[in-house]
Amino acid sequence: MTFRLSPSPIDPAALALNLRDDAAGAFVSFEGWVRNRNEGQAVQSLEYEAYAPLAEKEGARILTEAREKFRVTGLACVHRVGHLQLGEVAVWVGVTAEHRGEAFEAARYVIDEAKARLPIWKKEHYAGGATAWINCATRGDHAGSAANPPA
Amino acid sequence: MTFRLSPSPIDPAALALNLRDDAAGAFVSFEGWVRNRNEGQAVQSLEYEAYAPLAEKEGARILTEAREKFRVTGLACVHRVGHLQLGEVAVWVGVTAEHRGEAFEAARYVIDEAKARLPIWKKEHYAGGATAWINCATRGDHAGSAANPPA
Amino acid sequence: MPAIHVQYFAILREQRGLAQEELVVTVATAGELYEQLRQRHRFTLPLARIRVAVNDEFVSAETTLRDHDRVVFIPPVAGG
Amino acid sequence: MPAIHVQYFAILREQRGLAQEELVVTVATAGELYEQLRQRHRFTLPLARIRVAVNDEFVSAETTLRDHDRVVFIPPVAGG
Repeated sequence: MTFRLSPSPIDPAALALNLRDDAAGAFVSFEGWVRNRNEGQAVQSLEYEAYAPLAEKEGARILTEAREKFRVTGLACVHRVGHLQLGEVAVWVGVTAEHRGEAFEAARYVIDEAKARLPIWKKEHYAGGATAWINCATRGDHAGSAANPPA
Repeated sequence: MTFRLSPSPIDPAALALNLRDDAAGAFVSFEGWVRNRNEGQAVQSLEYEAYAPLAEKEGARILTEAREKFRVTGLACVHRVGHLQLGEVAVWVGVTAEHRGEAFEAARYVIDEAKARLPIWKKEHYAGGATAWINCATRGDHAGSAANPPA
Repeated sequence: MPAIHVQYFAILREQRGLAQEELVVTVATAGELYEQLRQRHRFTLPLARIRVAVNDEFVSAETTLRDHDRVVFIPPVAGG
Repeated sequence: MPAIHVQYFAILREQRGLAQEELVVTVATAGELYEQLRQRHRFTLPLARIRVAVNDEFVSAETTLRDHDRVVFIPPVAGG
Protein backbone atom coordinates (compact mmCIF):
# COMPACT_ATOMS: atom_id res chain seq x y z
CA MET A 1 0.00 0.00 0.00
CA THR A 2 2.01 2.93 -1.26
CA PHE A 3 1.63 6.46 -2.50
CA ARG A 4 4.46 8.22 -4.27
CA LEU A 5 5.36 11.12 -6.51
CA SER A 6 7.25 10.32 -9.70
CA PRO A 7 9.45 12.73 -11.67
CA SER A 8 9.80 10.12 -14.46
CA PRO A 9 7.11 8.56 -16.70
CA ILE A 10 4.63 6.26 -14.98
CA ASP A 11 4.65 2.61 -16.14
CA PRO A 12 1.16 1.20 -15.42
CA ALA A 13 2.08 -2.37 -16.37
CA ALA A 14 4.99 -2.46 -13.90
CA LEU A 15 2.83 -0.93 -11.17
CA ALA A 16 0.05 -3.46 -11.76
CA LEU A 17 2.62 -6.25 -11.47
CA ASN A 18 3.47 -5.05 -7.96
CA LEU A 19 -0.15 -5.64 -6.96
CA ARG A 20 -0.30 -9.24 -8.21
CA ASP A 21 -1.96 -11.41 -5.58
CA ASP A 22 -3.44 -14.89 -6.03
CA ALA A 23 -6.11 -14.05 -3.44
CA ALA A 24 -7.41 -11.16 -5.54
CA GLY A 25 -10.09 -11.77 -8.17
CA ALA A 26 -10.50 -8.16 -9.29
CA PHE A 27 -8.13 -5.41 -10.34
CA VAL A 28 -9.31 -1.89 -11.16
CA SER A 29 -6.99 0.84 -12.35
CA PHE A 30 -7.46 4.49 -13.14
CA GLU A 31 -5.12 6.58 -15.27
CA GLY A 32 -5.37 10.33 -15.73
CA TRP A 33 -4.04 11.26 -19.16
CA VAL A 34 -2.90 14.68 -20.38
CA ARG A 35 -5.55 15.64 -22.91
CA ASN A 36 -5.40 18.09 -25.76
CA ARG A 37 -8.26 20.36 -24.68
CA ASN A 38 -9.47 21.89 -21.46
CA GLU A 39 -12.46 24.18 -21.29
CA GLY A 40 -12.23 24.96 -24.99
CA GLN A 41 -8.52 25.73 -25.11
CA ALA A 42 -5.95 23.69 -27.07
CA VAL A 43 -3.46 22.32 -24.52
CA GLN A 44 0.08 21.57 -25.69
CA SER A 45 1.69 20.30 -22.51
CA LEU A 46 1.44 20.76 -18.78
CA GLU A 47 3.44 20.98 -15.59
CA TYR A 48 2.67 19.43 -12.24
CA GLU A 49 4.26 20.94 -9.17
CA ALA A 50 3.93 19.29 -5.75
CA TYR A 51 4.55 20.25 -2.15
CA ALA A 52 6.19 16.87 -1.79
CA PRO A 53 6.40 16.19 1.98
CA LEU A 54 2.73 17.02 2.56
CA ALA A 55 1.54 15.40 -0.69
CA GLU A 56 3.20 12.15 0.33
CA LYS A 57 1.65 12.25 3.82
CA GLU A 58 -1.78 13.10 2.47
CA GLY A 59 -1.53 10.45 -0.26
CA ALA A 60 -0.69 7.79 2.34
CA ARG A 61 -3.65 8.95 4.47
CA ILE A 62 -6.02 8.61 1.50
CA LEU A 63 -4.86 5.04 0.86
CA THR A 64 -5.29 4.18 4.54
CA GLU A 65 -8.83 5.58 4.50
CA ALA A 66 -9.66 3.55 1.37
CA ARG A 67 -8.37 0.40 3.04
CA GLU A 68 -10.56 1.09 6.09
CA LYS A 69 -13.70 1.86 4.06
CA PHE A 70 -13.49 -0.91 1.45
CA ARG A 71 -12.52 -4.57 1.57
CA VAL A 72 -9.48 -4.52 -0.67
CA THR A 73 -6.38 -6.70 -0.83
CA GLY A 74 -3.97 -4.09 -2.20
CA LEU A 75 -3.83 -0.52 -3.44
CA ALA A 76 -1.36 2.03 -4.71
CA CYS A 77 -1.24 5.49 -6.24
CA VAL A 78 1.50 7.32 -8.15
CA HIS A 79 1.28 10.98 -9.15
CA ARG A 80 3.56 12.46 -11.77
CA VAL A 81 5.42 15.75 -11.27
CA GLY A 82 7.32 17.83 -13.84
CA HIS A 83 6.63 18.69 -17.45
CA LEU A 84 4.24 16.28 -19.28
CA GLN A 85 3.36 15.96 -22.96
CA LEU A 86 -0.05 15.04 -24.43
CA GLY A 87 -1.05 11.45 -23.72
CA GLU A 88 1.30 10.99 -20.78
CA VAL A 89 -0.02 9.42 -17.58
CA ALA A 90 -0.44 12.12 -14.91
CA VAL A 91 -1.76 9.88 -12.14
CA TRP A 92 -2.27 6.15 -11.70
CA VAL A 93 -4.42 4.34 -9.13
CA GLY A 94 -4.53 0.55 -8.81
CA VAL A 95 -6.70 -1.52 -6.48
CA THR A 96 -7.07 -5.26 -6.02
CA ALA A 97 -9.89 -6.96 -4.12
CA GLU A 98 -11.55 -10.34 -3.87
CA HIS A 99 -14.62 -8.91 -5.60
CA ARG A 100 -15.04 -6.20 -8.19
CA GLY A 101 -17.51 -3.93 -6.41
CA GLU A 102 -15.05 -3.02 -3.67
CA ALA A 103 -12.22 -2.58 -6.17
CA PHE A 104 -14.25 -0.09 -8.25
CA GLU A 105 -15.40 1.86 -5.20
CA ALA A 106 -11.96 2.07 -3.63
CA ALA A 107 -10.32 3.21 -6.89
CA ARG A 108 -12.96 5.89 -7.31
CA TYR A 109 -12.49 7.02 -3.71
CA VAL A 110 -8.71 7.29 -4.05
CA ILE A 111 -8.76 9.36 -7.24
CA ASP A 112 -11.56 11.64 -6.02
CA GLU A 113 -9.76 12.34 -2.74
CA ALA A 114 -6.38 12.66 -4.43
CA LYS A 115 -7.69 15.32 -6.80
CA ALA A 116 -9.38 17.24 -4.00
CA ARG A 117 -6.71 17.01 -1.31
CA LEU A 118 -3.17 16.50 -2.58
CA PRO A 119 -1.13 19.74 -2.57
CA ILE A 120 -0.31 19.44 -6.28
CA TRP A 121 -0.79 22.16 -8.89
CA LYS A 122 -1.23 22.01 -12.65
CA LYS A 123 -0.10 24.64 -15.13
CA GLU A 124 -1.43 24.29 -18.65
CA HIS A 125 0.56 25.50 -21.65
CA TYR A 126 -1.67 26.55 -24.55
CA ALA A 127 -1.13 26.67 -28.31
CA GLY A 128 -0.62 30.46 -28.35
CA GLY A 129 2.09 30.38 -25.70
CA ALA A 130 -0.12 31.45 -22.78
CA THR A 131 -0.19 29.43 -19.57
CA ALA A 132 -2.59 29.10 -16.64
CA TRP A 133 -2.50 27.61 -13.17
CA ILE A 134 -5.70 25.54 -13.07
CA ASN A 135 -8.28 26.46 -10.38
CA CYS A 136 -6.31 29.60 -9.47
CA ALA A 137 -8.23 32.10 -11.62
CA THR A 138 -9.48 35.18 -9.78
CA ARG A 139 -11.86 38.00 -10.66
CA GLY A 140 -10.31 40.41 -13.13
CA ASP A 141 -7.74 37.77 -13.91
CA HIS A 142 -7.91 36.23 -17.39
CA ALA A 143 -8.58 32.56 -16.56
CA GLY A 144 -5.72 32.51 -14.09
CA SER A 145 -3.35 33.41 -16.89
CA ALA A 146 0.25 33.92 -15.95
CA ALA A 147 1.18 35.17 -19.40
CA ASN A 148 2.56 38.27 -17.72
CA PRO A 149 4.14 36.94 -14.55
CA PRO A 150 5.41 39.59 -12.16
CA ALA A 151 9.17 39.82 -11.78
CA MET B 1 -14.95 -0.33 -29.86
CA THR B 2 -14.36 -4.06 -29.88
CA PHE B 3 -15.27 -7.20 -28.03
CA ARG B 4 -13.37 -10.41 -28.60
CA LEU B 5 -12.61 -13.83 -27.18
CA SER B 6 -8.96 -14.74 -26.76
CA PRO B 7 -7.54 -18.26 -26.60
CA SER B 8 -4.10 -16.82 -25.71
CA PRO B 9 -3.03 -14.77 -22.65
CA ILE B 10 -4.46 -11.25 -22.40
CA ASP B 11 -1.91 -8.39 -22.52
CA PRO B 12 -3.51 -5.41 -20.71
CA ALA B 13 -0.71 -2.97 -21.62
CA ALA B 14 -1.08 -3.66 -25.34
CA LEU B 15 -4.87 -3.37 -25.12
CA ALA B 16 -4.62 -0.05 -23.28
CA LEU B 17 -2.30 1.23 -25.99
CA ASN B 18 -5.04 0.61 -28.57
CA LEU B 19 -7.29 3.00 -26.64
CA ARG B 20 -4.77 5.88 -26.57
CA ASP B 21 -6.55 9.09 -27.50
CA ASP B 22 -5.36 12.64 -26.90
CA ALA B 23 -8.96 13.74 -26.37
CA ALA B 24 -9.36 11.38 -23.40
CA GLY B 25 -8.46 12.55 -19.91
CA ALA B 26 -9.47 9.38 -18.06
CA PHE B 27 -8.79 5.69 -18.54
CA VAL B 28 -10.37 3.03 -16.33
CA SER B 29 -9.60 -0.65 -16.68
CA PHE B 30 -10.94 -3.75 -15.00
CA GLU B 31 -9.17 -7.11 -14.91
CA GLY B 32 -10.66 -10.33 -13.60
CA TRP B 33 -7.90 -12.52 -12.19
CA VAL B 34 -8.00 -16.26 -11.49
CA ARG B 35 -7.87 -16.45 -7.71
CA ASN B 36 -6.81 -19.28 -5.47
CA ARG B 37 -10.04 -19.71 -3.52
CA ASN B 38 -13.74 -19.72 -4.31
CA GLU B 39 -16.38 -20.29 -1.66
CA GLY B 40 -13.88 -21.90 0.68
CA GLN B 41 -12.32 -24.30 -1.85
CA ALA B 42 -8.68 -24.17 -2.99
CA VAL B 43 -8.72 -23.56 -6.73
CA GLN B 44 -5.77 -24.83 -8.81
CA SER B 45 -6.78 -23.71 -12.29
CA LEU B 46 -9.87 -23.14 -14.37
CA GLU B 47 -11.35 -23.50 -17.81
CA TYR B 48 -13.50 -21.05 -19.71
CA GLU B 49 -15.69 -22.37 -22.50
CA ALA B 50 -17.64 -20.02 -24.77
CA TYR B 51 -20.44 -20.31 -27.28
CA ALA B 52 -18.36 -18.06 -29.50
CA PRO B 53 -20.73 -16.71 -32.18
CA LEU B 54 -23.34 -15.62 -29.64
CA ALA B 55 -20.76 -14.44 -27.07
CA GLU B 56 -19.22 -12.15 -29.69
CA LYS B 57 -22.60 -10.73 -30.71
CA GLU B 58 -23.68 -10.21 -27.11
CA GLY B 59 -20.31 -8.66 -26.18
CA ALA B 60 -20.62 -6.18 -29.04
CA ARG B 61 -24.16 -5.31 -27.93
CA ILE B 62 -22.97 -4.62 -24.37
CA LEU B 63 -20.30 -2.23 -25.65
CA THR B 64 -22.85 -0.45 -27.86
CA GLU B 65 -25.17 -0.04 -24.87
CA ALA B 66 -22.35 1.37 -22.76
CA ARG B 67 -21.51 3.86 -25.48
CA GLU B 68 -25.15 4.98 -25.62
CA LYS B 69 -25.54 5.27 -21.84
CA PHE B 70 -22.23 6.98 -20.98
CA ARG B 71 -20.17 9.70 -22.61
CA VAL B 72 -17.04 7.75 -23.42
CA THR B 73 -14.40 8.17 -26.12
CA GLY B 74 -13.40 4.50 -26.46
CA LEU B 75 -14.05 1.10 -24.94
CA ALA B 76 -13.07 -2.52 -25.42
CA CYS B 77 -13.45 -5.90 -23.74
CA VAL B 78 -11.55 -9.16 -24.15
CA HIS B 79 -12.58 -12.44 -22.51
CA ARG B 80 -10.20 -15.35 -22.24
CA VAL B 81 -11.17 -18.91 -23.18
CA GLY B 82 -9.31 -22.15 -22.50
CA HIS B 83 -7.35 -23.41 -19.50
CA LEU B 84 -6.08 -20.67 -17.13
CA GLN B 85 -3.63 -20.83 -14.24
CA LEU B 86 -3.78 -18.81 -10.98
CA GLY B 87 -3.15 -15.12 -11.51
CA GLU B 88 -3.96 -15.11 -15.22
CA VAL B 89 -6.26 -12.43 -16.60
CA ALA B 90 -9.68 -13.94 -17.36
CA VAL B 91 -11.34 -10.78 -18.62
CA TRP B 92 -10.22 -7.24 -19.38
CA VAL B 93 -12.35 -4.11 -19.82
CA GLY B 94 -10.89 -0.74 -20.81
CA VAL B 95 -12.74 2.57 -21.13
CA THR B 96 -11.55 6.06 -22.01
CA ALA B 97 -13.55 9.24 -21.50
CA GLU B 98 -13.01 12.95 -21.20
CA HIS B 99 -13.90 12.74 -17.51
CA ARG B 100 -13.41 10.02 -14.94
CA GLY B 101 -17.00 9.59 -13.73
CA GLU B 102 -18.23 8.32 -17.08
CA ALA B 103 -15.19 6.08 -17.49
CA PHE B 104 -15.78 4.40 -14.11
CA GLU B 105 -19.50 3.95 -14.73
CA ALA B 106 -19.07 2.55 -18.23
CA ALA B 107 -16.39 0.08 -17.12
CA ARG B 108 -18.61 -1.11 -14.29
CA TYR B 109 -21.57 -1.47 -16.65
CA VAL B 110 -19.57 -3.51 -19.17
CA ILE B 111 -18.18 -6.00 -16.65
CA ASP B 112 -21.51 -6.40 -14.82
CA GLU B 113 -23.38 -7.08 -18.07
CA ALA B 114 -20.61 -9.30 -19.44
CA LYS B 115 -20.73 -11.52 -16.37
CA ALA B 116 -24.51 -11.74 -16.44
CA ARG B 117 -25.10 -12.16 -20.17
CA LEU B 118 -22.18 -13.64 -22.12
CA PRO B 119 -22.65 -17.36 -22.90
CA ILE B 120 -19.37 -18.31 -21.24
CA TRP B 121 -18.94 -21.02 -18.62
CA LYS B 122 -16.30 -21.57 -15.97
CA LYS B 123 -15.11 -24.92 -14.65
CA GLU B 124 -12.99 -24.82 -11.51
CA HIS B 125 -10.34 -27.45 -10.82
CA TYR B 126 -9.77 -28.00 -7.09
CA ALA B 127 -6.79 -29.21 -5.09
CA GLY B 128 -8.21 -32.71 -4.59
CA GLY B 129 -8.83 -33.28 -8.29
CA ALA B 130 -12.56 -32.52 -8.24
CA THR B 131 -14.06 -30.01 -10.67
CA ALA B 132 -17.26 -27.97 -10.82
CA TRP B 133 -19.10 -25.91 -13.41
CA ILE B 134 -19.80 -22.65 -11.59
CA ASN B 135 -23.47 -21.65 -11.15
CA CYS B 136 -24.61 -25.04 -12.46
CA ALA B 137 -25.11 -26.81 -9.14
CA THR B 138 -28.51 -28.45 -8.65
CA ARG B 139 -30.32 -30.02 -5.71
CA GLY B 140 -28.87 -33.40 -4.81
CA ASP B 141 -25.81 -32.49 -6.83
CA HIS B 142 -22.60 -31.92 -4.87
CA ALA B 143 -21.86 -28.26 -5.63
CA GLY B 144 -22.26 -28.87 -9.35
CA SER B 145 -19.41 -31.39 -9.18
CA ALA B 146 -18.59 -33.20 -12.37
CA ALA B 147 -16.15 -35.53 -10.61
CA ASN B 148 -18.13 -38.44 -12.04
CA PRO B 149 -19.14 -37.25 -15.48
CA PRO B 150 -21.51 -39.52 -17.38
CA ALA B 151 -20.05 -41.41 -20.30
CA MET C 1 -40.67 -33.49 -38.79
CA PRO C 2 -37.81 -30.96 -38.71
CA ALA C 3 -34.22 -32.15 -38.67
CA ILE C 4 -32.09 -29.89 -36.49
CA HIS C 5 -28.55 -29.47 -35.20
CA VAL C 6 -27.94 -29.30 -31.43
CA GLN C 7 -24.69 -28.07 -29.91
CA TYR C 8 -23.86 -28.70 -26.24
CA PHE C 9 -21.59 -26.65 -23.99
CA ALA C 10 -20.08 -27.01 -20.53
CA ILE C 11 -22.07 -29.16 -18.09
CA LEU C 12 -24.54 -30.22 -20.81
CA ARG C 13 -21.71 -31.29 -23.11
CA GLU C 14 -20.28 -33.43 -20.34
CA GLN C 15 -23.63 -34.89 -19.32
CA ARG C 16 -24.54 -35.62 -22.95
CA GLY C 17 -21.07 -37.03 -23.61
CA LEU C 18 -20.72 -35.23 -26.94
CA ALA C 19 -20.53 -31.70 -28.30
CA GLN C 20 -23.12 -31.82 -31.08
CA GLU C 21 -25.63 -34.05 -32.83
CA GLU C 22 -28.29 -34.06 -35.52
CA LEU C 23 -31.82 -34.80 -34.34
CA VAL C 24 -35.22 -35.32 -35.92
CA VAL C 25 -37.60 -33.46 -33.67
CA THR C 26 -40.85 -35.06 -32.51
CA VAL C 27 -42.00 -32.11 -30.38
CA ALA C 28 -42.96 -28.57 -31.36
CA THR C 29 -40.86 -26.17 -29.26
CA ALA C 30 -37.27 -25.76 -28.10
CA GLY C 31 -38.39 -26.08 -24.48
CA GLU C 32 -40.19 -29.34 -25.17
CA LEU C 33 -37.08 -30.66 -26.88
CA TYR C 34 -34.96 -29.78 -23.85
CA GLU C 35 -37.34 -31.66 -21.56
CA GLN C 36 -37.16 -34.71 -23.79
CA LEU C 37 -33.35 -34.60 -23.89
CA ARG C 38 -33.13 -33.95 -20.16
CA GLN C 39 -35.07 -37.13 -19.40
CA ARG C 40 -33.23 -39.16 -22.00
CA HIS C 41 -29.73 -38.05 -20.89
CA ARG C 42 -30.42 -37.23 -17.20
CA PHE C 43 -29.41 -33.57 -17.48
CA THR C 44 -29.36 -32.15 -13.96
CA LEU C 45 -30.48 -28.61 -14.86
CA PRO C 46 -34.24 -27.97 -15.06
CA LEU C 47 -35.59 -26.05 -18.06
CA ALA C 48 -36.21 -23.04 -15.79
CA ARG C 49 -32.44 -22.54 -15.51
CA ILE C 50 -31.72 -22.93 -19.23
CA ARG C 51 -31.78 -20.24 -21.91
CA VAL C 52 -32.24 -21.16 -25.54
CA ALA C 53 -30.49 -19.93 -28.68
CA VAL C 54 -31.57 -20.73 -32.21
CA ASN C 55 -29.29 -19.82 -35.13
CA ASP C 56 -26.97 -17.88 -32.79
CA GLU C 57 -29.63 -15.64 -31.25
CA PHE C 58 -31.37 -15.84 -27.89
CA VAL C 59 -35.00 -16.97 -28.24
CA SER C 60 -37.76 -17.99 -25.84
CA ALA C 61 -38.23 -21.65 -24.90
CA GLU C 62 -41.64 -21.47 -26.66
CA THR C 63 -39.99 -20.99 -30.05
CA THR C 64 -41.18 -23.51 -32.65
CA LEU C 65 -38.31 -25.46 -34.21
CA ARG C 66 -37.90 -25.48 -37.98
CA ASP C 67 -35.91 -27.62 -40.37
CA HIS C 68 -32.14 -26.91 -40.27
CA ASP C 69 -32.32 -24.85 -37.07
CA ARG C 70 -29.11 -24.76 -35.04
CA VAL C 71 -30.15 -25.06 -31.40
CA VAL C 72 -28.10 -24.39 -28.27
CA PHE C 73 -29.27 -24.89 -24.69
CA ILE C 74 -27.42 -22.42 -22.49
CA PRO C 75 -26.69 -23.44 -18.88
CA PRO C 76 -26.29 -20.67 -16.27
CA VAL C 77 -23.34 -18.55 -17.40
CA ALA C 78 -20.24 -17.69 -15.37
CA GLY C 79 -18.02 -15.40 -17.40
CA GLY C 80 -15.61 -12.91 -15.90
CA MET D 1 9.28 38.17 17.06
CA PRO D 2 9.47 34.72 15.47
CA ALA D 3 11.74 34.09 12.48
CA ILE D 4 10.11 31.68 10.06
CA HIS D 5 10.69 30.00 6.73
CA VAL D 6 8.10 30.45 3.95
CA GLN D 7 7.98 28.25 0.87
CA TYR D 8 5.96 29.25 -2.22
CA PHE D 9 4.45 26.97 -4.84
CA ALA D 10 2.80 27.36 -8.22
CA ILE D 11 1.00 30.67 -8.78
CA LEU D 12 2.29 32.10 -5.48
CA ARG D 13 5.88 31.19 -6.36
CA GLU D 14 5.51 33.00 -9.67
CA GLN D 15 3.79 36.05 -8.17
CA ARG D 16 6.37 36.25 -5.37
CA GLY D 17 9.20 35.70 -7.85
CA LEU D 18 11.02 33.24 -5.60
CA ALA D 19 10.49 29.80 -4.08
CA GLN D 20 11.34 30.46 -0.45
CA GLU D 21 12.44 33.10 2.01
CA GLU D 22 13.16 33.72 5.68
CA LEU D 23 10.88 36.25 7.38
CA VAL D 24 10.66 37.88 10.77
CA VAL D 25 6.97 37.91 11.58
CA THR D 26 5.27 41.05 12.90
CA VAL D 27 1.76 39.54 13.07
CA ALA D 28 0.39 36.70 15.22
CA THR D 29 -1.24 34.17 12.90
CA ALA D 30 -0.56 32.44 9.59
CA GLY D 31 -3.65 34.07 8.06
CA GLU D 32 -2.49 37.53 9.10
CA LEU D 33 0.91 36.84 7.56
CA TYR D 34 -0.74 35.80 4.28
CA GLU D 35 -2.75 39.04 4.18
CA GLN D 36 0.41 41.05 4.75
CA LEU D 37 2.30 39.19 2.00
CA ARG D 38 -0.68 39.37 -0.35
CA GLN D 39 -0.72 43.19 -0.12
CA ARG D 40 3.04 43.48 -0.32
CA HIS D 41 3.40 41.18 -3.39
CA ARG D 42 -0.04 41.64 -5.00
CA PHE D 43 -1.01 37.97 -4.72
CA THR D 44 -4.27 37.53 -6.64
CA LEU D 45 -5.77 34.80 -4.44
CA PRO D 46 -7.77 35.91 -1.38
CA LEU D 47 -7.07 34.21 1.95
CA ALA D 48 -10.45 32.44 1.68
CA ARG D 49 -9.05 30.34 -1.18
CA ILE D 50 -5.75 29.50 0.54
CA ARG D 51 -5.02 26.61 2.88
CA VAL D 52 -2.13 26.77 5.31
CA ALA D 53 0.49 24.20 6.26
CA VAL D 54 2.96 24.59 9.10
CA ASN D 55 5.81 22.11 9.46
CA ASP D 56 4.33 19.90 6.71
CA GLU D 57 0.85 19.55 8.24
CA PHE D 58 -2.41 21.29 7.36
CA VAL D 59 -3.38 23.84 10.02
CA SER D 60 -6.04 26.53 10.34
CA ALA D 61 -5.31 30.10 9.27
CA GLU D 62 -5.74 31.09 12.93
CA THR D 63 -2.63 29.15 13.95
CA THR D 64 -0.12 31.25 15.87
CA LEU D 65 3.31 31.24 14.29
CA ARG D 66 6.34 30.21 16.33
CA ASP D 67 10.05 30.59 15.89
CA HIS D 68 11.52 28.29 13.18
CA ASP D 69 8.11 27.34 11.77
CA ARG D 70 8.13 26.25 8.13
CA VAL D 71 5.06 27.84 6.56
CA VAL D 72 3.42 27.04 3.21
CA PHE D 73 0.41 28.82 1.70
CA ILE D 74 -1.46 26.36 -0.48
CA PRO D 75 -3.32 27.71 -3.53
CA PRO D 76 -6.33 25.75 -4.84
CA VAL D 77 -5.00 22.32 -5.83
CA ALA D 78 -5.39 20.61 -9.20
CA GLY D 79 -3.82 17.18 -9.03
CA GLY D 80 -4.85 14.27 -11.20
